[in-house]
Order: sequence, then structure tokens, then C-alpha cells
Amino acid sequence: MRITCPLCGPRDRREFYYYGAEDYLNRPTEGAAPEAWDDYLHLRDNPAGMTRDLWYHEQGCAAWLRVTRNTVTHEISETELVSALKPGDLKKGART
Amino acid sequence: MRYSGLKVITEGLFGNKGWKPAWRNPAPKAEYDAIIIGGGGHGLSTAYYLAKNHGLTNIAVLEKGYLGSGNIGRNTTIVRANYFLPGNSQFYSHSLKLWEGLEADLNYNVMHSQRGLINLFHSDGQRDAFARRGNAMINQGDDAELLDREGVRKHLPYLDFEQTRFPIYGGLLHRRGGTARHDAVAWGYARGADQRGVDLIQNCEVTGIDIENGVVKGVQTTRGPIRAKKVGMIAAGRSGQVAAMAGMRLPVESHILQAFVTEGLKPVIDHVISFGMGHFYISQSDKGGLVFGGDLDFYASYASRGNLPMVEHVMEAGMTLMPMIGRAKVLRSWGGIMDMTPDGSPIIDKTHIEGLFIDCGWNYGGFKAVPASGWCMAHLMATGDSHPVARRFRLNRFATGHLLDEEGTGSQHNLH
Amino acid sequence: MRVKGKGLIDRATHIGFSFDGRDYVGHPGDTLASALMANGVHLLGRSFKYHRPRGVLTAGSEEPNALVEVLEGAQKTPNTRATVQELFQGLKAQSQNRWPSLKYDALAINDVLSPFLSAGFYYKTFMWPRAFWERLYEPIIRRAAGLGALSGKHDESQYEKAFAFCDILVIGSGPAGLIAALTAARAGADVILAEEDSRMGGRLLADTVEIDGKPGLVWAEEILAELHAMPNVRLMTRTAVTGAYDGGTFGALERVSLHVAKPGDTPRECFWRIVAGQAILATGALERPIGFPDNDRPGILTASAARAYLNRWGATPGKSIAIFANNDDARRTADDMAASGIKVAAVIDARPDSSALGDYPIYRGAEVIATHGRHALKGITVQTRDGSHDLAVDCLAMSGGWNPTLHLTCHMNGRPLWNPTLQAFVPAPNAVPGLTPCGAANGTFSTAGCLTEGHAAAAAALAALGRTAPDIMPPRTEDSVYDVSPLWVVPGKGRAWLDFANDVTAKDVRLAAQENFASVEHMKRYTTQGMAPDQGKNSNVGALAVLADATGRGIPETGTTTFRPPYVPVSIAAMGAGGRATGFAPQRFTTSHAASVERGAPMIEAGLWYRPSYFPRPGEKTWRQSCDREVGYVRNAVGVCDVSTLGKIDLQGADAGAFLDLVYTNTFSTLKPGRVRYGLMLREDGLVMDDGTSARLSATHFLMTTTTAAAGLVMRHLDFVHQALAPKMDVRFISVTEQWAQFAVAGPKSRELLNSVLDAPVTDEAFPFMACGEVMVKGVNARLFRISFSGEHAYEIAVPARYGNALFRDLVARAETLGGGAYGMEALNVLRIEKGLITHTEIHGRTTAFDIGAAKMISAKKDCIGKAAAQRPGMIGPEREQLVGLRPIDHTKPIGAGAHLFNPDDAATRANDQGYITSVCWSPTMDTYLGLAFLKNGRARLHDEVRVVDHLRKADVICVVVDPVFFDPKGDRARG
Amino acid sequence: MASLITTSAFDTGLPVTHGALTLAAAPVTRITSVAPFNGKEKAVSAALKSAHGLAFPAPNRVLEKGAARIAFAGRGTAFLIDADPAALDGIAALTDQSDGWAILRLTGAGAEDALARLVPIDLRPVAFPAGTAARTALGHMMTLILRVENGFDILVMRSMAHTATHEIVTAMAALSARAAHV
Repeated sequence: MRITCPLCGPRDRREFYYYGAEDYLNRPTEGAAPEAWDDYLHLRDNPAGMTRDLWYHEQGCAAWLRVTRNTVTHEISETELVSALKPGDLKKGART
Repeated sequence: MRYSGLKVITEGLFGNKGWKPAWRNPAPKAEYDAIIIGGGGHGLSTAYYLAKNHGLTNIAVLEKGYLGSGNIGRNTTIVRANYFLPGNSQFYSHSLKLWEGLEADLNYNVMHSQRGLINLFHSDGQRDAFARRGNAMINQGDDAELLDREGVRKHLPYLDFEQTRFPIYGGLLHRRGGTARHDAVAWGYARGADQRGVDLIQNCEVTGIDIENGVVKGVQTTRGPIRAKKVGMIAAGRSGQVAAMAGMRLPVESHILQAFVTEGLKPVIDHVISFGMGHFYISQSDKGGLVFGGDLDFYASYASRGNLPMVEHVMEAGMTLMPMIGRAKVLRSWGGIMDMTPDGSPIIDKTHIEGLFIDCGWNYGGFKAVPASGWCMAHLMATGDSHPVARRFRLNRFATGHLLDEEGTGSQHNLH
Repeated sequence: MRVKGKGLIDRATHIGFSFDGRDYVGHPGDTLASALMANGVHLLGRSFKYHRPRGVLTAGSEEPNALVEVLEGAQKTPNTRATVQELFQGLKAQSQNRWPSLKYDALAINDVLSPFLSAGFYYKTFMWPRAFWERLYEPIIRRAAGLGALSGKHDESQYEKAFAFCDILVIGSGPAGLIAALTAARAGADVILAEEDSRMGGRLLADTVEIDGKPGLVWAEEILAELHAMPNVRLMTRTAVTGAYDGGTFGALERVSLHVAKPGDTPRECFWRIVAGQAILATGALERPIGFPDNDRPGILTASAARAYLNRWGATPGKSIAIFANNDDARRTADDMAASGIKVAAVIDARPDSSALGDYPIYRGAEVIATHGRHALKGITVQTRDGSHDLAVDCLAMSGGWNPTLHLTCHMNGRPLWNPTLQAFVPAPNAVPGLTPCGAANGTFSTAGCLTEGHAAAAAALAALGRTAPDIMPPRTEDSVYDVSPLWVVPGKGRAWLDFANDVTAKDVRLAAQENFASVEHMKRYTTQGMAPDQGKNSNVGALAVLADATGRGIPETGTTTFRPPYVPVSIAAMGAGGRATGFAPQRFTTSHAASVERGAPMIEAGLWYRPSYFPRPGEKTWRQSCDREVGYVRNAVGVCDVSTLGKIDLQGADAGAFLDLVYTNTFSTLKPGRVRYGLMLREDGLVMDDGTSARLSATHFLMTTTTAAAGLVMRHLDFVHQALAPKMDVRFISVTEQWAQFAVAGPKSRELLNSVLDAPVTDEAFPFMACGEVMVKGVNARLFRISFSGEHAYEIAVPARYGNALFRDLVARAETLGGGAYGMEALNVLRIEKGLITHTEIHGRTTAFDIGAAKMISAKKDCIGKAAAQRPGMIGPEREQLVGLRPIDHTKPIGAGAHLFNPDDAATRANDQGYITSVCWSPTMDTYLGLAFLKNGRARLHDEVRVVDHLRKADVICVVVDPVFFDPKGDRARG
Repeated sequence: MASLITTSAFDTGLPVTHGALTLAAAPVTRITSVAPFNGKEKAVSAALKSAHGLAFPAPNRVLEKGAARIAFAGRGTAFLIDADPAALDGIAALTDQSDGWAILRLTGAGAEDALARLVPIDLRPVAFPAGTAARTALGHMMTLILRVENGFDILVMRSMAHTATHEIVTAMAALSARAAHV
């Protein structure tokens, strides 16, 4: 599997660390209801098909990436720098 | 038809013409008392114990492919009861006891073999952690022995004790740990359930779950609608899709776990060996193949296949631990879909929908749990109450913080 | 026997080798199989289950029968295909899975007992009495099973792995592969041509085909010469592409020196990871056997193999040959044999309208219904419309048609498609993105078709890469139509083998269907068909056809099992190259490593690092004596310890303080420059991630320390928090763990020692507890931190790593003059336990701030990572196990980490479990054993007694629950 | 006042030669990581230009002027090599890394083939020409690789200098032995 880092270019999967679904970008604000934290930390759509998830170019440039990817075929259609995402790019919620 | 050595001989004398089908191919009925979604190990054992323990025989197992086509048919076959957190200990202990009587119960040789499992450790700190585990196992009534380096050498003289990257300090020996023939477990339960009247319906995919006013009414399938008052979702790696039909989001992410088998070899490894430092475990099957595996590929996937970085990591771990396997050749690799939870422990619980139950989240430890999972899920579906040994496997424990995290790696699904 | 003038072997050179202890001679170019055949050796192995005598079936890596052990000692390699192993001087090979000898094998008795050993028989028996399974039945089964044997010795040969990159990977070098490689190369693409065989050419090496009026091989050599001269082409022989993976990545196994007598430092094998923009599958096809009674005797082989042995190696498969086929290969084989002077006793063509025509007996619409001979074929019985005829032959070549070698197209879950004309599966379109099958691998079996498709595949691959294919005139060559009529198993009595390697017969497959193992996957698993070393390459389609017949379904409805990587078996050593011994993970050394080793310190692994366990002195017999002495240094004089392995992260920027407030539970933005603060870090799930001190070097500059174990994890976490949760914060951070060598100088004389090396001495007033600042050590810029992990007056001093070695030696030497010296991990551990300081032994991933008594460290005034989740009901409260200290009532009674806690009168069972011990030590300072433990509701149980039970080490001790800070609870010594 | 002596990150025994390839310690004395603060990227580039004739490098680039080099070293970070970073004070986070990284120099025809045993990116001149740098892996280690004349500079963490040297030398030796058979 190869992932195209927006900075470094196409690289072997072995350079990357996988975290999980993009839900981790939608951190609830302080004081949010416990259900919001359950959603954030635990509950997942876990789709068989297109998903967006978070990878870290650990043995590369140390950028966190959001990867649009098919969990059935492993086809990767987009990679973006997490730091460059605008609030409107996020699935839901906001961040500080 | 009862199986026995005598039967094998008499059938052999008459051309093996008399063997009957191991199970029927029934057409789905319009209604059952209970439906199990998923004809894997856990679904089949649930059906078996619903029939055997609770007398519920008007039930169907709906399988979208063939029986045992999920992880029960592709795993490294390890059976053990070496957990240390209360909640896990009693459950896996119960499961191991069921394994020990499984052949007699099912009249099917699942080749459960208590070859002994050795978990290696490589530092004083790891030894202490394994001591905690071993003591917990004995507190539970199971067996454990702490081996020092020489003790390990006595059992596993072929390990590289001199040059390996993480020197072997010792190991935790679990003599009652071992392996079983994975497919046979599915077939044994399937045959047992079928004999008790359970309808095993293959090539029947559930496409919808019918719910009215918070109460389950039945399912839609590729072979038509089927009504039922109780429905159990036991779909392992596919649990997310099944639960979504009921509008549920689960604390589960599905991941690939690869495993490997070599060409057949004369007996060389007698135990099950687990090398935690290298995320590597190995045993030798009765056919002679070395069966081994490692960690997840680590990315969410339903592809049932993995990639090379983890393949190489597993092989490298094998080479640092036991370079005598270098000339063994890998014949086949495969990947299973693991339903990973945020604490690495499973879920056997009711849902917020009346009559709808769920059994999932087996991470990559589901094989050894097959008997107790079925036993406890059957208990839950039949009585409405959690079985005492599965009481902590609650769906809401992540929300409440009552975690069962044996690895201590936290809420990241792929780290368990 | 060799045929004069035939073959691609160098007859002038003789190579001596042995098989089962007997010496033979072959030639360069030979495989073990071809050389043995030329020497008249036809019995090469025994089958897996029934121990039937077997010879070669094929001439390639798909060989199911001729598996042997080669080499000796630690090099011994079981299950080697004699059909692949190249001959070299002194090669020693022996047969396997037989006892006492290949000819007389005791377990051949299984063949007689076969009625009782039918498919799946073992699931139905061996159940009584229960204890006999492990003690009797299973050991017997295990001994009988398996094929070859490993040596049991460490494999210390050289292996390697490598990466390669190209525009176009061409897999296979037959006509289709060669023309594809040429097309791609002439277009300027970067090309790798990978060939499993030792020589390029594919079937052109084995078949008599003319291309452009030349012998096929001459045509191939011309193309290879051109490719060889091009800088953009890499030709890789002996390289089998083993797997197709995501993103155009392919695995490939190169046999680098398995054909060499004395490889020296040369790797035996290399496992390649080839990344290709596009790939072309030109792997050809594999010929199918036909199922008929006793079709497995030595001397029965595929027709294509018979031609290969004859044409490529000049070896005669027999003196009198019969050919049994359902396609035109019968004629081709008969013609080649007859032309070489081998007697063609019969061509038995199952097709009534066969076109076979030649100067030999031809039986049309006929079938072989029996074979004779045990260790070698002696004759066959042929059923024709006129009745049955016995023929005396010593070789039978069979062809049941061809299966495209499409395995790689299945590796990404592609399902092949049934082609009824070919009676074979062909690759599904786009089964692997970027992989284009062509030629025989795509079901195109004529040479002309292969050339046309090979060119077209290259053109398509080039187009996908934005390049244009050059025009290449398609060479003139044979363009016959492939005519095959289905024949899977000849009906009748007797056992017809489908899977030779696993001894699966047509009867077994029918029995599976009878018992309702009717799904193809059930049949496979029940009979073990397709699970042998050839992975069903020779048997899958035949078995599927028998199952389809038995269940009344068509072949496409019956389905197919999946081919998974690797295409050919790959040694663990090759894929695990570099992992052996210390190669498995990098070794990290501190700057004081050499000095510690010189002092005799046992170096122990701490993650990837090595750290000194203790520094033995003459006369000390146990580690405890050394440890106690080193603890004494720190408590009474001064000790020196390398703490460089702790993670150090340099944070700068206007928002650095605010950023630390977000990642730590407590507040850092209020910390004054020149001061240090202890910080607790949570994971977002509320459990403790790590702890450590952070120093404020200036208003906008912090230095964070992490534990050794968590350094990488914390860095990743900080990157996530910054990039994902707080991207606008103006903070930059980078690891400086390796930049600074850092030493703890601890003990009442620590200031005295330090001032002896500092250019300007420090005072307690200017440098109080938890101060930090820059100092000079002998003209070198250094950083000084007044922090303590021992509870003593202590400092940590950091210098650029190049000075670490010198400073460590200097500090230790000076400490020794003050009655102190170096201390290692054991003493460090005792010192921290005496003070109740935690490490990852306590914060093991299941511990909350509440558990360690640090709930108040979670600031109420601000948000932080993990704050919300830490408030969940299950994370706090009396049900949780809390950190306490334990002292045995009898201070000499050792307690062990990992022991569990119970109320004194309770039985040691899970239901009564009250907690467990994490860390223990003998405290020389307090003259007692001490333990840190987690005890249910522990903080409310100080002064209670608990029973400490360690079943594993047979200890049962009563302890008193105390505060975890055993020594100097007020902390006066560190502050003083 | 006695001064502290310095110790190399490498074992003794370098340089090592196998066939056409030589592995040596690179003659580098100073490395500073440069990470421009928010909004200061242009200012940093301008300061580098006036001080050293360099600029802040784009990803995968290394710039060179005289003895000074500046290489992409990760997201928002560059390594300034053998040059004084003083001109960047206040506009970038500057961190001395001179002792944190050990630098090996591999030179000679076929250097790419040796690194192909360890590095998962294409280092052949066609893909990795002069002026190119990459943060990637060397075996299981993090590395920064810079193209230099006739070879590569390979930066590894100081503590892993021994492993890095050993692994590269092993690859060199295997290549050289292979030449005898292939």
C-alpha cells in the first residue's frame, strides 16, 4: 500500500502510523455531554467502502494526514494535511 | 448419525457409501422463535446452546456465505484462558472448560490439543506483569507456571537464547493452553445444532432488520422476510454493517489480521509460543504446517488481505526468536476481519431495541471464546439476563468508563 | 538417458551430485529432476497421506510430487522442488517423508488402509478415551504427517531484502513477456522483466516453435540481447513474483545463490518489494493432469513436462511412451518424442474427432482406465470403443488442457471467470489495478496470439503512463486454435488422484458432497484439496469439476477457491531477512555505554536502549550487593546516573505555554522562566499517558521531558494535538533527546561534586529545588536542572552529546573521590520506590490520575486532553484500585511484583481479589522489603493488613498498607 | 581549565570500502533545525537569502551555497547545515541538532543499490537527482537522506549510528559478494 503524502509524495505504507477514523478531528468542546465524548472516542461508522481516516507520516515529515480511502479495495482517492483543513472540511463539530 | 472409530471402519468396509449429510439444507421458514445473524463460530455455538441448554429449537442461523466462512475458518487456532482482568478471567476460564468437553459433547473431533502455551518475557518488568497475570489465572482456578530462562530452554531448546535482540528472561507456561482444528469447531457446532432441529440457512444475507416501536419483529433477507421475536447479531468483523441496519453505531472498528502457514514439516514445534516483544506467535498444526501470525495491519479494512510491511515484520520476529525456521517456506497468507473495540474486550449484551441482542467485539481473540460466547449469548437471548461470567461485556461500558483493557493501550481501536 | 544433441545443457562440463546417498553426474543447465531423469531415476518421493511412490509430474515450481531435502546441517532445506533446484557440484539431495527408505516405506501401509482414511475421517474418531488424543492419537498423526524436516539449527545464512522501482514490471519472459518488455523498453519506459526460471524464454525453452522463420529460442535470445543492452531495462532471472499488493507493489523472491556450491557472503535469497507504475502478467499457463485410476505412478507426468525434459534437457522420460490427452498437445508431444527416437506406443485422445495424425497408434475417443507398476510405471490399460487394451509403457504423458497462470490476479480478491471454450478460468478484467494479463496467462494459447497480446498489453500500460508504444511488426509464427474437450476424471472404479500432494482423490471430493460439504470452500477444507505445497495449482479446476458434477451444478455456479500470496512458497528467512539476532530492531546506545561496559555493568534493554543494570565491584557476589551499595551512594554521598534516554522535547513559540496547558493536566503557562514543574499527561480517554518534568527556559521556550518508553508516543501525540486540534497555536517543537547527554547527580554531596566541574559554582539560593538554567562545564555550554527522582538533593546536567562520554567518566571519577560513584537501573528503581515515585510499571495504561492520588492535578480552571473522559463514573471511586505502599510485617520476608492482595482471612481466589503489587525492592535505607501496589479503595485502608499471595513463586506474606512515600515523606532532603 | 573531550557518534572502523562503495563519516560540524513561526515563512527565507544565499527549502529539496546547505527535514522544518542561524533569531524556532544526528556519507557507483536494501524510496538519479532530500526510513530507523556528489549523506539519530553503519555495511558487503555470482 502506498500513500501520497502531500509534502513528501508517494511513500510506502511502512512510513506511516494509523490512528483511526476522522472522528478524532471533532473533539467536543469542554463541557460537552458524555454522549458526545462517547461518539468522539468510541463509536464508529466503520464503513465497508469509502472512509476518511487519520495517518501520521511518522518515518517522514511528521505531518498528520486525512486519507480518503476505500476499506474494501484499499484504493486511496485523496490525502490532505490535517493542519490545513478548514472547519467546513470537517465531518461535523468544530475545533479550537 | 453417531460418529465413532467403529463407524469409520464399518463405513470403510462398505465403500463409505453410508455417510449422511453433516447438516440439512432447509428452506427458510416464515417465522422462527429466534434468529441468529451470522453462521460463524459464535453464531453456530449460540444456536447449539440455545437448543441444547434452553430447549429453543425453532431457530435459524442465517449465513450470507457458507457456514464458518468468517474468522472461524481463518485463524491461528489458539485456545487459552490466560486473561487477568476480572470479567475476562472467569469468561475465558469457562470457555476452556467447555473446550475440554467439546468433543464428547459434540461427538465431533475438533482436535482440541492442550499442547501448552508459553508467553515469553524479556525484562524484569514484563516478568512482573506476567506474574500478575499468572497469579490471576491461578486465583481463577486455571493453571500457570512461571519459567525462568532455563525453564524456557528446557521446553523450547531451539530458540535463539544467545543472539536474539530481546533476550529471553523467561516465560509464563499455561499447560492447558493449546490449539484446535478451526473448521472442525464450526462443523461440529453446525452438525450439533442441525441435529437438534436448528435451521442452518446458507447463502442467505440479511438486508434489513424490522423494528416497530422499539421492538424487533424480524429480518429482511435475500431469501425473503423472516419474522422472529428475538434476533441475535453475531457478525464479527461485519457487525458494524449489521448493527447499522438497526440504526446503531458500535464501538467497533474492523481491521485486518494476517496469518501464515508454511509447507508441511515433520514435528518441530510442540507448544504454542507467544513472543509479545515481537508481536509473533507460532504453533505447528497436526498436518505439519507452521501456523503463525503477528499484529494487525493497523488500518481499518474489510479486504481480508494485508500488505507486506506487517508480513515482513512477522517474519523478522520469527527470525530473531527462532532462526531454525528460516528454511521453512510460507505457503499461504490470509487476512481476517477483526472487530476491534476500544478496550480489546468483547460485547455480549442487549441493545436498546427489545428482542435485539449483540455479540461482537472479539478483537483477534474470538476463536478460543467460541464455546463460552455461544453459551453466554444463548443464556442472554433465552433468559434476558447476562450470564454471570459475561456480565461485564456491556455495550455501554465505554461510555461509563468500566473498561476491560488487558493491553492497557487505551481507546484506540487498533491497539489491542 | 539423454537424447543426443538435444537440450540446453553444457554436456562438456560434468557436475557430480548425490541423491539418497548415491552419486550421479549431470550438466550445467540441469535441474535436479532433469539430471535424475537422465540418470534413469524416476522414484523421487512419497505422497503425504498414503505414502504412494511418486516421480515428477511437472517441470516447474508447481511440482507436487518431487519434493526433496537439499543441503546439510543448518542449511538443510526441506520440500525443495527437484524440478526447480539447479544442479551444482556436490549438491546433496535426499528423499523425505519415508522410513526407512524411499523404496521400502513402512507407512505405505496407509495405502492399504485407505478405505478407513477417507476425507475427514479424523473428525469422526479418536475421541475416546479423551486423554488418548494428546497422549496417543495426536502424536502418531503428527509423526506421520508433515513432509520434509527442518534441521532444528539456527539458520545463519545471509539473506536480504530490497526495494525496486520501475514504470513497467513484466512478469514472465515467454513470447508474450518478451514482446511486452521490448515494446515498453523501446518506448523509453523504465522496465523490469522478472522471470522465475533460471533462464528467460518461457515455453520457448521447452517447445519447438518457429518465430520469424527462426527457432523460437533464437528469436528470444535476440530480443534478450537488445534488452540487456538498454540502460532502462533490468532483467531479473530466478525471480518469482510472489504477490500483488496495494498501490502497484509486488513481492518477488530472487534465488540469488541457491544454485551455487559455495555462496560465501552472497545472500541465498533476496525478497524484493517492486513498485511498478504498471505491470504486465505474462506468466503463461499450467497444464492439467487428468483424473484416472492410479494416475499418480512414477513415470506419469504432464505432456508439457515430458516435452520440457526432452527438448530443454535432452532427458528421456521413458523408453516407450503413451500420451493421453483431451487436446492437441497430444500430437505435439508425440511428434517431439517420435522425432527424438522415443517409441510412441500410443496416443490416446479422449476426443472422438481428434485431429491427431502421425506415425504411431492413435486411439480416438479412448481413455486410460488403469495403470500398472509400483515404483515405476510398467503399463496402462486403455478403454476404446472396441474394448480394453493393455499397453506396456514406462511413461505416460497426460494433458487435460491448460489453466492460465492467473494467481496474481486473485491476490486482491479478484475472482477469475469461467471460459467454457477454454474449459478454464481466465483473469477477471482489472482484478489488480494496473496489472494487465496477456498471452497464455490471459487464456490466449497460440504463440501468435501471445505476441499480439503482449504487444497490446505493453501499449496499454504505456498509454496509462502517458507514453506511446512503438510499432513492432508482429513476428510470424504458429497460430493454431486451441481445441479442448472437457475430461476431468475417467469414470470407473479405483482411485483417481486430483491433488497429488495431499492425496485427494475424486472419491474424496464426492464424499464431501455426499456429506453436504458442498460449498467449494467446505470441500477444500474437508478434503484438504488445494492446501498442499502446490496450493491446488494442479488440482483446483479438476476438483471443482468433480464437485460440480457431484452436486449437479455447473462449474461457474460452484465457484472457485481463492489464490492467496505467495505464488510460490517463500522462505521465512527471505521475507524476514535482516531480522535475525540483533537485526530485529535498532540498538540505541547512550554516550556512556562504553564507560559502563568498561566498568563491568550488565547492559539491559530499556525499549530499544541499553542501560546499565548495576556496576559490580570486586568481592560483590550478587546484584543486590551492588545495588545496595549504589543506593547508599545516593542516600549518603553522591551517585551519578545516565538519564539521557528520557525523551526531551524542545518547545518554542508565543503559545508554547498555552499548548502545554492543553496537553498537561496541570498549568504550565504560569510557570516562571528558570523553573521546572512536574506534569501529568493523560490520553484523551482519561487514562495516564505519561509524566515528567517540563522546564521553562524563557518566556517562549520550554523543555519537556518524557519517560524513556513514551518518548515517541508523546511526540506523535503532541503533533496530533497541534496539527489536528490547535493548528493556530504558534508553537514549534522538535525532539532533542539525542542532542543532549544528561546525567543525574544525586545525593547530599551532589552540589559539591557539581561545583567541582562547573566553571562557576552554583548555590542553593541561586539554584533552589526545581530551578533550571544554563551553566558552563569546562568551557562547554550545559543545562542544569535541580530535579530529583531519588528524593535527595539532586541535579540533572545536560551537555551536547559529543561531550557525554567525557563528562560521564569525569563525574563518576569525582563521585568516587567523594565516597560515591555510578549507579544503575536497579539502584534507581530502589530509590524511586522508597520515595513512592511511579514509572510505567504503575502507569501501565489502565491507571487514572485518581488511582495514583493525582486527581487534584487535573486543573479545574482549564480544559486539557483527557479531562472529560477522566470524569466517567468507572474511572473514579472506591471500587478502583488505588496506589498504596506495602511493608511486610516481617521485614525480611520478600514479596514479589505481580502478587495479588487479599483480606487476611480470605482465600486467594478471584472473587476475593483486592489488588496487586506493581513494584518491589529491598530497601537498604529502611532495612525492609517494600512494595508499591494498587489496592481497592486503598487510600482509605492505610494501616490495614493485607495478605499478599504469589502462587507462582509460592509466597504468602502479610503486609501493612502504608502511604506510598516510604522515605522522607515531607521531602526535606530534596529541597535542602 | 581542562576542557571536555569530544567523542564521535560512530564506532571506530570508518571508512569502510566494499567494491566501488565507501562509507565514511560525513564532514559536517553544525546542524540547526529551523522552524518558522506562524506567518514568518517568507521572512525566514529572506533572512536565509541575505545571510547565506539560501532559502527555506520546499519539501524534498536541499539547497547548497558554498559549504552551507539547508534541507527539508519535515513539515515546516529545515536543517541548516554548516551555517550560522543567528539571522533567524525570533522568526523561527532554532534548535541545535549538531549532536543529535550522525551523518554517514556513502559514495561510489552503485550507492543506490546498497541503499535499495534499506530505504523504501527510489534513490536512483532519475528519481532522486542533485538537490533532492527525503525524510524516510533506513531499515527500521528514521533518516534524512541528501543527495551529494557521487552518493548520499545519510542522517540518523546519534544513538543508532552503530546500527545504521552495520546495516549499510552489510548491504555493501552482500552487493560486492553477489557480483561474483550474478
